[in-house]
Amino acid sequence: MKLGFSQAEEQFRAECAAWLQSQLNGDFADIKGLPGMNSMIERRKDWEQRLAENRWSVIGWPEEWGGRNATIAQQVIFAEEYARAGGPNRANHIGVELAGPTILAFGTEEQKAKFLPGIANGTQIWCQGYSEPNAGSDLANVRTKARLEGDEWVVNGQKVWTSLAHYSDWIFVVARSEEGSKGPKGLTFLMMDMHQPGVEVRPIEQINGDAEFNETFFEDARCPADSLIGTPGDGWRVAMGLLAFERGVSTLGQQMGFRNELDAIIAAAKTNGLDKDAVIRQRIAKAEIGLRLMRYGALRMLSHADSAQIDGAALTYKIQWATWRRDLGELAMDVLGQAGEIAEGDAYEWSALPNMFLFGRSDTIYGGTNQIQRNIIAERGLGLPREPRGDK
Amino acid sequence: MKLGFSQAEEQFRAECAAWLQSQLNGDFADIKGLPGMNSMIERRKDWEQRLAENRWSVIGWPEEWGGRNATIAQQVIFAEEYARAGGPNRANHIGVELAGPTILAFGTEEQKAKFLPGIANGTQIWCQGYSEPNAGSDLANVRTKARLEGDEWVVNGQKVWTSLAHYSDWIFVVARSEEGSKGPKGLTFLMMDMHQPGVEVRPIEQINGDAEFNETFFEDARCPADSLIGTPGDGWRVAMGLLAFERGVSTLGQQMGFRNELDAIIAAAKTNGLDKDAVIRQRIAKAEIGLRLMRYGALRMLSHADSAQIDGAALTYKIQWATWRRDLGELAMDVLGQAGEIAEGDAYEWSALPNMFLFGRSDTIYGGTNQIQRNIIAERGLGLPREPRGDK
Amino acid sequence: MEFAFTDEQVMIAETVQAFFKDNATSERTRAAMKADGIDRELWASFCTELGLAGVGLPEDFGGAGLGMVEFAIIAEAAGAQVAALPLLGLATAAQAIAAGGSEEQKAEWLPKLVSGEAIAAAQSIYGLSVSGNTLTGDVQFVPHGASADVFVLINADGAWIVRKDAPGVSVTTHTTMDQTRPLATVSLAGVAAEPLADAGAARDALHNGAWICLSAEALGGAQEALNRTVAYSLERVQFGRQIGSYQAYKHRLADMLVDIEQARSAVYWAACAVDEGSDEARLAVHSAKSFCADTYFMCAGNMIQLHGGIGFTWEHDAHLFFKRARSILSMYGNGDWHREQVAALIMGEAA
Amino acid sequence: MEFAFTDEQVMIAETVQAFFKDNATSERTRAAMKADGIDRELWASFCTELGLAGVGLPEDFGGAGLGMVEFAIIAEAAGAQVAALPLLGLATAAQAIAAGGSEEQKAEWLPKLVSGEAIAAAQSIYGLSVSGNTLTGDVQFVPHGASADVFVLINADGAWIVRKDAPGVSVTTHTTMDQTRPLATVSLAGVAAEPLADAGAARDALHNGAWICLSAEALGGAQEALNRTVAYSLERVQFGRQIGSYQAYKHRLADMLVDIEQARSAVYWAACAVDEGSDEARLAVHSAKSFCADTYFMCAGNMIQLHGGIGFTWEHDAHLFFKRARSILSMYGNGDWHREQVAALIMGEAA
Repeated sequence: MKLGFSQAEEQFRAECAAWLQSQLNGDFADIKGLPGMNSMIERRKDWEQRLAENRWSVIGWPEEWGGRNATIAQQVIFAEEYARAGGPNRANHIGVELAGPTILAFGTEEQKAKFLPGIANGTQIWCQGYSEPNAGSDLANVRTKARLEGDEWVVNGQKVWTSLAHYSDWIFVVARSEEGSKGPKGLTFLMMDMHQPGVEVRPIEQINGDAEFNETFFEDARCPADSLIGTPGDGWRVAMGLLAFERGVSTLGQQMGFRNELDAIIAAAKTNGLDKDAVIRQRIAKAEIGLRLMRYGALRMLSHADSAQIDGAALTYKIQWATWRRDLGELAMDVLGQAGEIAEGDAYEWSALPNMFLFGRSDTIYGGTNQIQRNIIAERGLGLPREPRGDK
Repeated sequence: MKLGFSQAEEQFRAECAAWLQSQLNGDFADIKGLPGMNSMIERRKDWEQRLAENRWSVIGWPEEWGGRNATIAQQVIFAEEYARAGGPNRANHIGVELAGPTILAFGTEEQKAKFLPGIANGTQIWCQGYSEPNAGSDLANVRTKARLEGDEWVVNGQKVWTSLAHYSDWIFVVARSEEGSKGPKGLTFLMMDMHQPGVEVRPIEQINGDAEFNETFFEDARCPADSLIGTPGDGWRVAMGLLAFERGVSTLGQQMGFRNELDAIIAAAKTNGLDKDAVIRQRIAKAEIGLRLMRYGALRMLSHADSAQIDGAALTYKIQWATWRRDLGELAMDVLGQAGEIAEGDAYEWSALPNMFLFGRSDTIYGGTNQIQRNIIAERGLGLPREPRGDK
Repeated sequence: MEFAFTDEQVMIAETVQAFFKDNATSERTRAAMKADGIDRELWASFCTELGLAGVGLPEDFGGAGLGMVEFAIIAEAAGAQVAALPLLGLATAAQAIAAGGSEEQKAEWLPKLVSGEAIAAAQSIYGLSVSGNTLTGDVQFVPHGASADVFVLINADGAWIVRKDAPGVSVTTHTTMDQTRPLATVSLAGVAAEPLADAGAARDALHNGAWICLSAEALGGAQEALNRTVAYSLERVQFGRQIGSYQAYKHRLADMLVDIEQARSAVYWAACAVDEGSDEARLAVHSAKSFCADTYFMCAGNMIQLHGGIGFTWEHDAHLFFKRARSILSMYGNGDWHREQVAALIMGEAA
Repeated sequence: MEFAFTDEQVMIAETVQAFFKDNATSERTRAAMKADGIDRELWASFCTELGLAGVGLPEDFGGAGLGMVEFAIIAEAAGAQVAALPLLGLATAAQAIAAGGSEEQKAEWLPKLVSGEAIAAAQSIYGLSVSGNTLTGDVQFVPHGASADVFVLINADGAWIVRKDAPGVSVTTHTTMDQTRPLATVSLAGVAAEPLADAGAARDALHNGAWICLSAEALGGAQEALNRTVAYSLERVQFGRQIGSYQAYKHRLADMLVDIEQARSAVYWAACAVDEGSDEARLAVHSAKSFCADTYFMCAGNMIQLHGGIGFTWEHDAHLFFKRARSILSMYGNGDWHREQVAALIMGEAA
């Protein structure tokens, strides 16, 4: 057991850092440190292309598909250095982290050839269509329908919380293909072109005034019959496999963002004198401790990533960071005081800390609410009885 | 709406105070401020007698049974003044607050004549037999059996958490009198003499080293056929009616004890300098606020006591004070530091604050755990669906 | 022992609850949020038709008499709908003028404030440069400051009335997180302010009014956040069950009620204590402000959480509650500060 | 990236977990609680048969080498059974002697401590009267102080060895809430103490040892409190259902695991950081002590609560966990103090 990385890994880190810094202080200085998911999308696509040209866009993938076969440690290191260098949010993170790995694992050779290059080089941006208005926590309660008409699937229904849909080229959709089926049975996993008349995207404005999420409506939207992954009716297995790809390698990069947020709070406290307030100091210390434990929890989890064993650190990680960040938002506002409630300009647009406070309320909801997380921890981690469904 | 009491009520307060102080600074000075439920029981019985002689033992009861027909406000005032004067814990509080009111409400004239005088004057101490090893939160899951043999009930089974049983003369027992019945049906409410061979009491030692609770075993214990309240099989209704007698008039007296505990913590902080610690000051302030809100919550609840409406203040009061006091115990220990972990003498016996810390852990359990309280609040107070039983 | 509403108080409560429920609709509030955070039509009906703007103010000057208990009943009902109204100005500035103003000052301002003809705002100005009655500097975070016609400003040495149209006054409005009560900066360039006759009385009235008003708003908002979440929990089905049937969900709602009931005790304890001139008044107002603000924030946060995804959309009203709750936390002293006052009251001097 | 146990560490963990589970039974611990809080037979087997008392101590003096990670593995396993052992003395006094003692001091004490022949205890003596190497005054709250043969005492200026049988030393034992580790007062009347050669190294080793040992005990205790409560929740039926099927109950257990996993990261971060001489070591030990102590207390409190009535009886073991947890909270600096150290490390000087 040891804290750090091996010498070879540190060498890899130096290589990542050097390249990223040269780019983000050079050709891509304009998008260095860019916040949010919405702005400068064309430049961020250019950036994906530049990453791909240098085999940095999908380093965990096999070399034949543009990757480097990178180890988990290397992926962690790249994520850290990417964050440290001020890399902008990856425009195609759903393609890179979810769609691509799913196609790699379950797709046909034709599908790989068709989709993977565009994912790797950012020319094809992806979004995901899981949640529906009546399938929030209950993901399997899908009502969007797909029927095969000749050599095409015809899709009707509505997805919600489709982040990035407004600039995506492709969407993967879990749809009910067997009339009358319920829950996880009878679903099919389809890959659909967003650029067609049957697909309409409407942004959902959030409490911070921004709109990162969308509703996506399908009205006789179509895709070729071979656009499915797996077999018809088998979509749930594919979708669940896909969720499993979120192995947390991006976690340590994400934590660097948290680090910046906490540092900004400390700086604000030093400016307004609250750094001398014993109660605030306790809360800052708790936040610092929580952040450090997040790092070492992630390292424990990733050090075990190849083990089949259910890992407590992995099971608890989501609720841990989401709760930590929600609390950090409250601390930020308490430190800023009323100044934090005033926007910088005339628009309802927020600087980093108040925005984090507002947006942070969603951290404990999306990707499985804290309540769902606790069910999962209790049932899978502790072997407690499952919560009964009401419709069984 | 007003904070205080009427002039007439204040006059009654003065009368209570004068009498109580004269006694507790006079003949009964030896038991003034006596903590716990176990010590000096004979003197505390004498004290009950003195209270009764002056019609102060059961002031809410009708005059014919030794009471004063006191209003709720007067009962509150008496409880406050009793606590303020340092009155010892009432040896017969179960008789006075639970058994007596039940007999008054549901008993026959013979039963009233037989039992009420002894309750009022403390010559007959009562305890209650509700809980059983498998009926903790699930009070209706009674297994103790009663069968009618000739002109006697014969009782077999085990009760637990029977506080005061070790010096009680009488116990009321909820027993299953209908073979094969389940849950709240088929139970009978019996009043039994503790002084008989079929009744055995074993003290339960608690985590503070003291033993206020007992297990009570019934092995062919007997009582006359007419020792029941209500009718056979109707015991659950009687028992639930009995619980409803806990109207909280003793609440404000209990709060005076809490006040003393908080004052002792403040005094300890002033002694060891933690009164200058900003974090401790926040916690003391929170405790103070909580205590004040408990007082005004109780006054709201009691001001409404005649209303049929479900009162939020009444529903939430138990969890409020129990949680407050558990937190107070933690604050006490944090203020005392390691000194609080050292007993005064050689025995495992604790001074007031550490004892409160230890014993306070039971406050959130007995009389309905915090979990049960939250069910009740959600179901009765908010109209949420009931928690399903597993055996229905 | 009558720590319960009188029949008259029950009647006032029913009237104002119905009034705000019917009129302070989400649609109207959102329209006000796009403007200056005041639903002027609502304010006009409140002042003139309902005639309740004068509650807690002397009848001689157009007020309705009564006291802070009745004011709290109104603020609770307004807060329950997150109504976009300058009620806080009545609680602070008007109370300060009524308590510390000369007869002339009262006669000039109170009738206008009660009728809704003028809007008032108040703030403390510790740190500002004060020379005699000439004030210079920026007064920050003035609630509804951009809409106010008159300001009451206090510091440890005095209390003043400043008209918005006085020479040297300029006001900058700010886009504020809680758009139902935007904050403004009032800049004073050597403004000749009008001193209130009894600065101490004005200061106490302003503080008590602010803290009771915010506490009562918080109570109303917290209760309504609970009510709406309970209603949603009975409607929304996940995994084939009403989400309100999940015990963890139920318990969280129960915890909200536990704190709300305490907040209710706190608000009316504080209001009664001030009305009765009780020794406990200072303890009560600090207790109420800190406890109620925390309760509201907890309940509004739970409202979002327990609504799931829809709860953090702009379209749903949960964020109105949440942002109002957040603003109350900081306004006129945050929780730590109020609790420190409580500690000082019961333990002696500040740490 | 190898922040996971090596195969050797896994083996040590399995060995000590089995050892304490089999031997540190409730019955034996309760017998020790009636005596001086040490199960001497257990201590003897641990030191001699298992041979693990030397973990983290130099091989030259009878130690087993290895480091604080391995020590933490042992303390975690001992803490899981609330074993009545003077392990903390090894973590503090023996570590201090190893780090700051002269060769002679090490040669004299370490072999005896490793073999179990002698028991050690340590405490800081800020506020005591120190004149050269002559110590006078009462050393309070010495863990297992009444059973110790040797004390290591430190303050800002020095570090000393004091033998129990030295002239002027007298020890008063106290009935202590946690009877598995009674506190004693060691009274020094002009005692000629033996200075450790490198006081700074001794002080750091003592503190790091104390904080890591207590953190690891807390981790083990918290995990075991969770395990036993989970087991009970599957056995106990109320209202016709396993109580572990109630969602509120499940969620509370889940919350325990969330904190325990963080505590686990904290313990091994701190132990690694000390072993590796990392820059993060001070931050890590303060983080670990405060976080793990809080986690244990929360879990042990929940253990009582979730067992219902039986949980607060003397007969049930829950109170052993609860009292150990409570004692760890205060021992060698409470949570507020450790967090203040963290704040000072990241923000600069103390408030």
